[in-house]
Amino acid sequence: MTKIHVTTTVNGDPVEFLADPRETLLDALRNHLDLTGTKEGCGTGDCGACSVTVDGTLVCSCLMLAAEADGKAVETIEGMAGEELHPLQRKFIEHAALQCGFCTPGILVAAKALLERNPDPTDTEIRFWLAGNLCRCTGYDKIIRAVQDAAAEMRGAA
Amino acid sequence: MARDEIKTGYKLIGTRPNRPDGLDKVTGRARYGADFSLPGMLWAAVVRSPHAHARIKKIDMSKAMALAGVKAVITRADLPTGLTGEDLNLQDNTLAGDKALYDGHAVAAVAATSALVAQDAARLIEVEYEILPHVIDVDAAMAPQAPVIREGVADYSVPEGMHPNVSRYIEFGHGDVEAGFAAADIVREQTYKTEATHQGYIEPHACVGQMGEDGRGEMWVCTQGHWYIRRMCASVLGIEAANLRVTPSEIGGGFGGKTTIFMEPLALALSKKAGGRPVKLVMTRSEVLRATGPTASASMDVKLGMTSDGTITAGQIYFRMQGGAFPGMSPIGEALPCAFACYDIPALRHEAVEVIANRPKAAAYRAPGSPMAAFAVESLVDEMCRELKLDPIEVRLKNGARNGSKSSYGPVYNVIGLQETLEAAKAHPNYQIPLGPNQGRGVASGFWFNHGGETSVSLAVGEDGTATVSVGTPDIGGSRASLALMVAECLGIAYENVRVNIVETGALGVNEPTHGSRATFASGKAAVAAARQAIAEMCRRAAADWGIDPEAVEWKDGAAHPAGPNAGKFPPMTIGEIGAKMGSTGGPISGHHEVTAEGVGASFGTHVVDVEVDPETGRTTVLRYLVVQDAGTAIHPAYVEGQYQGGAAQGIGWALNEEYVYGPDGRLQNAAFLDYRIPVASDLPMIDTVIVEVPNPGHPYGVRGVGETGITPPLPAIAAAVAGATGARIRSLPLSPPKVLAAIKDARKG
Amino acid sequence: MRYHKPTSFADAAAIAAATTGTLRFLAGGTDVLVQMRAGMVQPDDLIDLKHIPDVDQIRQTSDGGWQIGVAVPGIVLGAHPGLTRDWPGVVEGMNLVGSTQVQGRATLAGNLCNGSPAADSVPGMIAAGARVMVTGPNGQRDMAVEHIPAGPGKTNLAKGEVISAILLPPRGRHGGDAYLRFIPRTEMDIAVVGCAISLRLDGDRITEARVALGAVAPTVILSEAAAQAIIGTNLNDAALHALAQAAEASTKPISDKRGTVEFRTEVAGVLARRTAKIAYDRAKGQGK
Amino acid sequence: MARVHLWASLRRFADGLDVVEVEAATVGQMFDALERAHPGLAPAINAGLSVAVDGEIIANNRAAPVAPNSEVYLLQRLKGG
Repeated sequence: MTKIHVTTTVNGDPVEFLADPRETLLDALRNHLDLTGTKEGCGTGDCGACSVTVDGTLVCSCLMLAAEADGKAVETIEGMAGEELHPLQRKFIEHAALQCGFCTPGILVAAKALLERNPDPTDTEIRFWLAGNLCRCTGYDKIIRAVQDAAAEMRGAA
Repeated sequence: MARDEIKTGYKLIGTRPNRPDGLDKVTGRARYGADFSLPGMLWAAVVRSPHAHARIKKIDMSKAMALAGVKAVITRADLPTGLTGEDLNLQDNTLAGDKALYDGHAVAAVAATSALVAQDAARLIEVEYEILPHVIDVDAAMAPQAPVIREGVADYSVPEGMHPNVSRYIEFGHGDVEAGFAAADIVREQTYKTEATHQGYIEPHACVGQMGEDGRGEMWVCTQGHWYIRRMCASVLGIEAANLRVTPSEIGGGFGGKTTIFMEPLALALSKKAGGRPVKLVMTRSEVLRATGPTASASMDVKLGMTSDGTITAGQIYFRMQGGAFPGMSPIGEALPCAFACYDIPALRHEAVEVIANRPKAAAYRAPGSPMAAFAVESLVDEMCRELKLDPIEVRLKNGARNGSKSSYGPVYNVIGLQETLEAAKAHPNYQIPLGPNQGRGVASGFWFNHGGETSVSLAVGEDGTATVSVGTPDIGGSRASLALMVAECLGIAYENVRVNIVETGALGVNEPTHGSRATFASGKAAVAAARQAIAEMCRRAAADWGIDPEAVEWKDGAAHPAGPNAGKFPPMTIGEIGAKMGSTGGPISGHHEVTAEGVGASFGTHVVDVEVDPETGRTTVLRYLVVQDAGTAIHPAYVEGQYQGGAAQGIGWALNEEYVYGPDGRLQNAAFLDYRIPVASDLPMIDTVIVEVPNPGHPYGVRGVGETGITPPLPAIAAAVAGATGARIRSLPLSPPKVLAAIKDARKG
Repeated sequence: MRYHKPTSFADAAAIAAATTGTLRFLAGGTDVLVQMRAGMVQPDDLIDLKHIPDVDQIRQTSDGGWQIGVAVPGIVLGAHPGLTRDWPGVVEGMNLVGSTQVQGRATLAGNLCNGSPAADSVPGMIAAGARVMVTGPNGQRDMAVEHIPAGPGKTNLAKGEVISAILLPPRGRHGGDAYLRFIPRTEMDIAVVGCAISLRLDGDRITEARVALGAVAPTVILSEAAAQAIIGTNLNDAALHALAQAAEASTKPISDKRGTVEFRTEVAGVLARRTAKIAYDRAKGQGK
Repeated sequence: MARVHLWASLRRFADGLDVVEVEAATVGQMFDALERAHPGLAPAINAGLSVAVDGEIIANNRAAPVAPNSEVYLLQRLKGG
């Protein structure tokens, strides 16, 4: 089967890889680029564990072909922390907002996208924004609190 | 049995430090089942039956074998024969034999050079089926006309004359039930049903397996218990346990569903057939829902007698449960003793049958059996409270089990906290908030035994006075943090100076999985014992250095001290000083503890929920939710709260929307998160928690397990709240909007 | 599978017309990739429309209507002030499709061409009187949105034809629209029943109305009877009652894993009443 | 003699008795004595049982002590999710 040459930027780094036309961006991140922080929980866009941003837009990487990422800028969980953790990452640890941690990368990527659009969301806004990120461990309570606390800190820092 | 004296005034226990694995988990570095790869690795795919019950007449693999990149194809013919009992059941479930027993049952597997090639090859495997009659519903499966799914499933317990699909039978009780009912002012009897639900962990099952032609193998796998994986894979494949080394990955949720094998032997068998190349096998979500263990579905008759002042005089239950196409998988043995565990009732009769049906082999799910039992019993208690206009908490306080009560299933409760949870719920502001139109409040209590189990822990003191703890219970919800807290408390060192590792099967004695709410209890108990062993050795080293008797040395604040003025005057010798010199004072210092842990403390909780029901659509909104539960001692309160909240959320899902939906063809219709509807963030309110602490005398720090009880009360509590909001009592779960709307209309008709 | 990236609709139509195997167009991909993943469809040719100029654009037409590109995702639609002001019902329907993540990809055109009777964006478009531009091997034509779906998973587009733009009419004065759906959870579900209503007022009186019902028949229903039940009224209780009855009567639902015939029928009436009130209030509020 | 209480559906393997008296100093000896007295109980014992000895649950320990006057209840083997 003919593979497609894809040139893209991931977490600021230029990358190239060959993708089967049927492979998703998620497949490419995990299997071609060794970026396994992005998770597959369903493969059908129902769980959000594979959340990444593409040119700044939050998407499920399982619902996008690798070939479609050509020329785009992709950001994954691996690119979220600089020298220091992003406030969301720190607050998730402090608030015990994760148990098994499998949904955590997707939720952090999604929450970061929310706070970039809306620095002061209500609990309800956070809950609906994150409705596509399933968590089976926490009941979401501590996740919402962690996002609020991170948002407050980021507003203060701004 | 010797009891540890319960201490209070801890330095570290009860604090909320950051979990040691947090950094890896927020940065994407934590490695889960599917995140591991090896050089030369192949990818596997599984061919699954599209039929609920079918004879496998022929499997043609020729087209698949001819596809470029395909390295191995296996069917049941590639597995050893002659297995019996549960080993045979495990093998039958790993790959179907003569018959496919449920929609999704594995029939063949293929390994190839990429995931896509493996999937293409799987589609090229042609299976010829003869479709057989099937049965799905628990009551239908034991009806006279039900098709016999498998012969000979009944074990010793099944009395003669029952349907061949009946596989187990239990009956027990105490007291004179008929006299109890005669003494009651009202006696009520109802039938309740719950549908099968899935644990719904977000991480699909995944493993990498490698096995050479010599039958030696390795596996990397997401599991709650890697020794179970080792034993079961060895049995299914006919190899020796010692020849399989299993390393657990980080685990993306389990809730009981990852305490057994489903597809792991396939990776090993494919690897062996492919010349020893490692094989990665990752389930899709659809495979997880179709072919891994959901919980049982249940049909339950309950009868209770109550006097007008709310005293329960007698109870009787008859439960019917199916746990899939294999015997022994439904939790009847747990559901029955859980059913009345919250009560002290003079006369009780429990009876249950297990039946097999054309559904996937059930696995444990958080407090197995207890949620269904609670739905039946607590719902009827609530119905009778409403009929008699009695407060549901007062009735539970009056009848509830307390210290010294003889439990419904035999033992006497030693020190338990049910009454304390009821008092805390009654006093909580949530119980006083006035309700608006179409709103209702529900209360229910729940129980779980908790479990000890086989446990092996090792602890080593480092040259710098830090400690490494090796445990065999995979960390699902923060147990590394709680174990580190307990060990640090015991050694008198900083939390950050204790590292807890989950180690592979070669590094410790056999450990049971992280199940039964046992990780913090049993691994904790063993870790503390190992730490005390190390402390004793460190005291000996100090004594030798000081030239005094080891008995004259005591350990406190992370250092050896002379035990008193008579012991001599020596400055304290810290763990760091002892560790630095240990090479010249006798060698490495470590502690081990191996035990089948006893002394579990029973767990009780009480929940209060307020809901609002849209009377025009039957949709239920959870307005507020309160979990009160006895933790014994909350080692890391944030993760105790997390267990309470997570359990409640799963119970809410079970109550409102989660269910296995089968078509008339016996195929699962909702094998995706789209239609298997677990709660999403916008479905839930904040979940309030109250941690009651009635320390368990069977644990050095008073720990009870906290993981399971929380899923139990939501089922009846929400049904009670919906009844309060609508006047309609619904006795089957889930409380899906069509069902609620129909019940509201029926209630209006009177 | 061959992956095509044409740069014009004419080229896309030519590729589509020439293929003999299974063909899918790729806009947002949120349905196609799921179907591929489930093995429901294994396309031989996949035509990605996103490299065609202006497919990601929303622009106002000379008559005051709107032309929406086939690759405009829900999140862009929802953030467009003009469109949200004119056709809030269309936008809220689209914005109910899937999660925030799905909104980053899913499109009106894709939601329509997927052919689901439960598609959340379709009732709103039909109520609004939306049309689509269709490019085929023989050139362009335009069709009413309600004529696109042919049944579950099927459209009335001919071989080689592709939707090349969505056209919303000018809102005009004193108009309002709304969409409501019923799902068991608060998010992430497929509609069990959906209802969109667009109406226009003269003072308090409804002069025009279109009522579209989703998930209650093999295709989205445009109910003339339901519209007539409220035209000429000020949406008083009697009108709402008549609307609900007409909506219920126009449904032809099935029982499935998401709902029963009885439930869908009854909730169609409930949603029609609730949707009409919102559309009415929006029409009243417009121009304030 | 320790008094071992059988659950109701075990009684048909023990000549209808609901309590069997056995001479045993440990849980393991108690199981062995039960099986000797009533061989029909062997499948149940081999399937794995937990017991409550004088109110205390012994999930899985053959060495746990049984006193001459102990009240022992047989229980299904307990585990969890």
